[in-house]
Amino acid sequence: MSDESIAAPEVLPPPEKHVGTGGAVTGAVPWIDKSGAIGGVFKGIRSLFSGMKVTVGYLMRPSTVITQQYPENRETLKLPDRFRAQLAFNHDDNGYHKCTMCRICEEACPNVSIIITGREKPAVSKKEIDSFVWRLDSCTFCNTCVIVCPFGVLRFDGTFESSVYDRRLLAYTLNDYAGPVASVLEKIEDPEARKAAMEKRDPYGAHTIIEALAERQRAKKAATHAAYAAAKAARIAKKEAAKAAAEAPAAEPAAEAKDVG
Amino acid sequence: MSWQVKTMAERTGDLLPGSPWTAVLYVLLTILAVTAFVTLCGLVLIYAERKVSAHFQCRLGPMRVGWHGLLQTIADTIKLLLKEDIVPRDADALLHILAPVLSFAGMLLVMIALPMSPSIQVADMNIGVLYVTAVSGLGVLGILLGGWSSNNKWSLLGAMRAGAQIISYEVSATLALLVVVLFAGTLQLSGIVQSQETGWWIWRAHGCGIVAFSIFMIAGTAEINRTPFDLAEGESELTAGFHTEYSGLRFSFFFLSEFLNMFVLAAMASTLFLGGWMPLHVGHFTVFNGIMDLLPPGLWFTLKTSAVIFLIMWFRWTFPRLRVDQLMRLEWKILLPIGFVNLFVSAACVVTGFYFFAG
Amino acid sequence: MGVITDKLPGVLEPVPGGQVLLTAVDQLINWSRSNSLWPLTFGTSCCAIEMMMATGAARHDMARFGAEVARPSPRQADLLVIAGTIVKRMAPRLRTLYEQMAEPRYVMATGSCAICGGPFMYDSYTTIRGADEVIPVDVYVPGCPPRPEAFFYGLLTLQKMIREGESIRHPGERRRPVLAALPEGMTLDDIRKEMQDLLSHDANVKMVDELAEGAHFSAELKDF
Amino acid sequence: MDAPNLIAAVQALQPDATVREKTDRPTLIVPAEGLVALATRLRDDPALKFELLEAHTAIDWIEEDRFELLYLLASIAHGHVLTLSVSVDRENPEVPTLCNVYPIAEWLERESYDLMGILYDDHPDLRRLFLEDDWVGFPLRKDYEDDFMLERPE
Amino acid sequence: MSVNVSTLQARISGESTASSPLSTEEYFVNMGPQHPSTHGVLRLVLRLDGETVRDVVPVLGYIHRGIEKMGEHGNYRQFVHLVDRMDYLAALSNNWAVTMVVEKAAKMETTDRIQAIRTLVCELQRIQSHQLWWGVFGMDLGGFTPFFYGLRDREQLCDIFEKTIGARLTMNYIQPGGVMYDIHPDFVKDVKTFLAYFKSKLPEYDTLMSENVIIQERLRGIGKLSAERALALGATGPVLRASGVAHDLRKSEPYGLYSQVDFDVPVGTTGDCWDRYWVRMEEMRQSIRIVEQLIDNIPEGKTFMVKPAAKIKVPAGVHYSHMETPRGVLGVVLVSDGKESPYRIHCRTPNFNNLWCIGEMATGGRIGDLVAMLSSIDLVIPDIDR
Repeated sequence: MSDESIAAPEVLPPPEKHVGTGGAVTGAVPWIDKSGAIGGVFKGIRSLFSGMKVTVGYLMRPSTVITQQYPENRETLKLPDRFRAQLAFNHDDNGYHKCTMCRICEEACPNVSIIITGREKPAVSKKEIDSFVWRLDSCTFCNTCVIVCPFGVLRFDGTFESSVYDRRLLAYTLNDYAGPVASVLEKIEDPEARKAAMEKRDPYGAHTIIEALAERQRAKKAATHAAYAAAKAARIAKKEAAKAAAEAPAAEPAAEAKDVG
Repeated sequence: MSWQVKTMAERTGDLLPGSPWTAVLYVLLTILAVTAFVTLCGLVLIYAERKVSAHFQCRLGPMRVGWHGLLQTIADTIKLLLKEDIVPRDADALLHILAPVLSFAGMLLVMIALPMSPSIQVADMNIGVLYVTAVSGLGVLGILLGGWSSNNKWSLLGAMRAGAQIISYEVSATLALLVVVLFAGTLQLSGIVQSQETGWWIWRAHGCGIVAFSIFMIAGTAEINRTPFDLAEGESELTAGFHTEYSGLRFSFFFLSEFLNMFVLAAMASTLFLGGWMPLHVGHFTVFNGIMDLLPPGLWFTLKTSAVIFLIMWFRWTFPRLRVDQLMRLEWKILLPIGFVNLFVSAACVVTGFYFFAG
Repeated sequence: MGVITDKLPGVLEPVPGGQVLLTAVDQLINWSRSNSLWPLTFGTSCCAIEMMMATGAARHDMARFGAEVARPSPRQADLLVIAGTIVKRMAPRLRTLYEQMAEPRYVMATGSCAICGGPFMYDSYTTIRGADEVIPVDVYVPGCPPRPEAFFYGLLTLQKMIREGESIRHPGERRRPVLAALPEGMTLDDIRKEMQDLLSHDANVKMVDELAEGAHFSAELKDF
Repeated sequence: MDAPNLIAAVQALQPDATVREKTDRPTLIVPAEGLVALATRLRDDPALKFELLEAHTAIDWIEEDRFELLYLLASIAHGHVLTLSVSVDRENPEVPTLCNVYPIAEWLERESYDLMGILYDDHPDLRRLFLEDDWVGFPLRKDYEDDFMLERPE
Repeated sequence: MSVNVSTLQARISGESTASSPLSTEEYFVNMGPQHPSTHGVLRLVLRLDGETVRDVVPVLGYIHRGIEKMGEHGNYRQFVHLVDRMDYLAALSNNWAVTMVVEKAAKMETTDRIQAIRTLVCELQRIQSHQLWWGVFGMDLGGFTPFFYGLRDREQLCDIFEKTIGARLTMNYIQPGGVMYDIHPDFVKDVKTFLAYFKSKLPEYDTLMSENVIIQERLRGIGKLSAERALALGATGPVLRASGVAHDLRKSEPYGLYSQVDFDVPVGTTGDCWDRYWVRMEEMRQSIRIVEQLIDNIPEGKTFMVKPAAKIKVPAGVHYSHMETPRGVLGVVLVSDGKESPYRIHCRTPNFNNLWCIGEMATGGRIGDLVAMLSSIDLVIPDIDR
């Protein structure tokens, strides 16, 4: 600890005692003493020179340059394993994935960067994935989808080089093929049938799905508007009823009394 | 060894002896030479500043344009020249256009008086020091006009700061110059250089030279608006100060004149205090002086100027900026009294002949 | 000088050999523009910090690209990096900033927020879903925030666009390289590889001269 | 002062204050009328000394047709905390301002006015804080509608 | 009705306070939303008399994204990821603040290992945040080189975070029920290397900035804030401590493993810019102390107590918890109705309150002082606007 540098205390009132704040450092704030004018000036000038010594020290030692020249060092640049820059599907050696379309990741995603569509006519099993759309443009790399996936389908890669000129290109289809999971595929003996169950998917084309989603959203918006209006009307009605009930108590008990009588 | 001073004016006279076209040729050659020099100097200085600052800060600086970024400033220049030129609608168009030209012109005019070597000097006036002081004052006019005409409050603030600052510090700078003028006994720049044949004024004048040099450097740095005195364009305070509204070519004029002013300051400092193109001579030690004379005078000038420029850059990349009132206090309460006392002391030295190799 | 670049094509084109000369001039101008992208010091949120790390940290050092001269005044800047979320209240100011910049000006949208609203895309009552709803964007750099290297990759992509996509013959028109329109059978990796190739071999690569048009793009994609 | 003592002490100052259930800090429900007087005494009473208004926020209980305002007070000197809860009518949400007791309330209340639409009597500078002056509606209310806002698709 | 709704125009065109016969016409200047020293999109309307600042009116909302409204639509995990973007320089502290209130309300258990990791990474991020502040502070005062040195050292911590967490800025690492990953095997070694490195660099920071006469002249006695005013304006963190109030939640209400470590709370005396500067410099040293005590003693145990996909439900009621971020007290008011998403969530952010101190400090100062004051408060604008 370099407490020595701040140890020389001026005479200062101790700070007010506060509950639970033991060991508070008093404000032994160091600064250049200006009381002796000439001495202060020389101290000040010396402080300037010592600052200059620091900077020139770096200039004189080229070994302190720590710049990594990015495009030139692309081959040697190694990112940490956990760095998150690109979502990817885990395909096994045969090229099969394990996504059962349980939609847990889709639900967990904070801003709907994952959109999963199922095949209309599953070839083999009950539910089969058609395309697993991942929006790189809106993804926040929070890693939630990866940790919630019960089957380990997803992983994050460190491939950060994905600048584009058109933002529609940032919607990727992650699965290589549309079709059943690996365990189902492996049960199929016939390689031809296997192939038939798998339909190739290209990384692009996902933006149509996103547009469809936006369309659905607009419809939903209209529905919520209607729901809000209905709720508001109900609230007003309820309130008026309560008001009426409050205004009428004089009449009501009388009527009741009459009934009883 | 005596130095034969030959200016460009005399050379032009040699080319066309007795012809009336001499004047025209002289003007043309001057324009050509100064423009070429200014361009080259600007490019080199900006590149140097970027590289030096980078290495102060543990990084590399321009690397990708040309070998180690050598062509970087050329790319910048072409881009700036071709950029759209905007004059704000509410600006005073005439003054807005005039301001950078004035600022640039002040710096250009100083250039012709600088003695860079016995044979490289455009004009050798017998009132050189006075001329330089007077003409470099034009720069502030450009800055004031630029800030005023932009119709932008930040610009105006920057211009007013610059005006106050430059005019104040000019007093101290001039006092420091006078010390050398006293010792040298001449206002002619080449004369001042030649007066340092037995040693530079910075050490020959006992303490006076060093004090005057320090004052001149501080005041000069303030005059050219560089950190720690860059209040006029202090980025973090005034966006971009007086040139906030300038773009493209006109901005590059301001940009370039800032860097060339640095060169002018360094050249003046080395001419007056460090002997200019005069090699390092110590009194009448002929052997030592002879060894020093092996290097050509032009190289001496370049080396000294570069050293001073490096010093200015070093200031810039180390120190934070002063505040407005501190800046004024530094000038009027500290530098000016010291400057006056220094002037009196050096006058006494001159009268009594109390300095090295006075004979 | 604007006058000269405006007049130059008209003067040179009829002259024999003028076309070649013009192309050479184009190349020189584009070279200088692409290598001198002075950014505006403008950032709204997290991405600004990563942009600062790219410009300011000695490790990354944007000065290598000649782009460290960050100008606080939009008049002097060439590159507007939209680093962070743009909200309704900021949008007119962003537009003003863009309009205050002198031509040629380039815009780079970094990070999810600037591309499409990112984490604030849904349920936020102020966030603009994409800065390109306010000003035209040249390059999108995804990430949240993009790391400095990704930022540099975006800068390289922009440099590529400037070098290949502009000509003083058509001032104000900017052609984007072909990557936006995908030929059939291309995969993500191919694209990335192609992009890296292009960027590593700089100006020697021939770009396909096609403006990526929306209609064309959609037609291509429907074939998949 | 621990929580029961604190509540007893405050209830001595304001007898009609009741304890709010379901909170993890000592919370008292107080009427809007005496709020300023109570806050002043809470701040100035040497035994209580709530010198810091740590946070202030409003909750829209749309089903119960009221806003609940929370004032989170803290005492650094004594190290105890207290929350005041004030309920106001949803149709006419007016409460007295605490600006003169805690200066920071000026801005906390402006935020609350901006996003929730609570009106503070005698506030010196009641205007929108985050949104434009011509914004329609108060976004944090549960019945806020906005054509611009997109909802999360299912 | 006594409720007045005013406008900005009405606010800024106040009475002229210039009384001296030398005073000149006052004028208004807009500082921001795009200005290099407002650190983002803060807008300050300045009433100036020459160089002297007569009044400062902050105008907010240029990055108001409605995080609180969004919180009501998502579940608790999703809200944790949102608050990363609030105070992005201390994303981990923000994560922890929300996590803390959720864990406290839902009575989730944690292990010592989880708490140790959280404490460690938060302290590292405190250093990181102060490094960036130091660099930017230097740049705002006109010295460029500190900026580069500060960021150079910050980059080292970025590397450590990248290895363990996988992100550089928006971490989403501390989550209800644990931390996202266990620490990287290299973590302990890397942190020790960093501490050794950084301790050798801190004296350099002092030489370059703290001991520099220009810095001291510019900061000393500027922007004074008395303890009473600081409390009344709700300032917390270094701003409050510089004014002489030793209020630090790490001491007064210890969370995490702060009760087990030994550290001091630096406190200033006058509350001027220099005190704030010094408090932050000293806090870096204290954070080093905390990390040094913890780094060798990370207990064994689980790092995630519930399944990541498990749904979190918080019992109905109002819950509040707060913690000390590098900038002050971050409190989260969580109102739950027992469902999966909060009924109402409100963040009491430190910068919001600290910002208003600028009006108190700046009046009567110069424009240059204003920049120093803004920088000494260390503002993060999205944290104010949310």
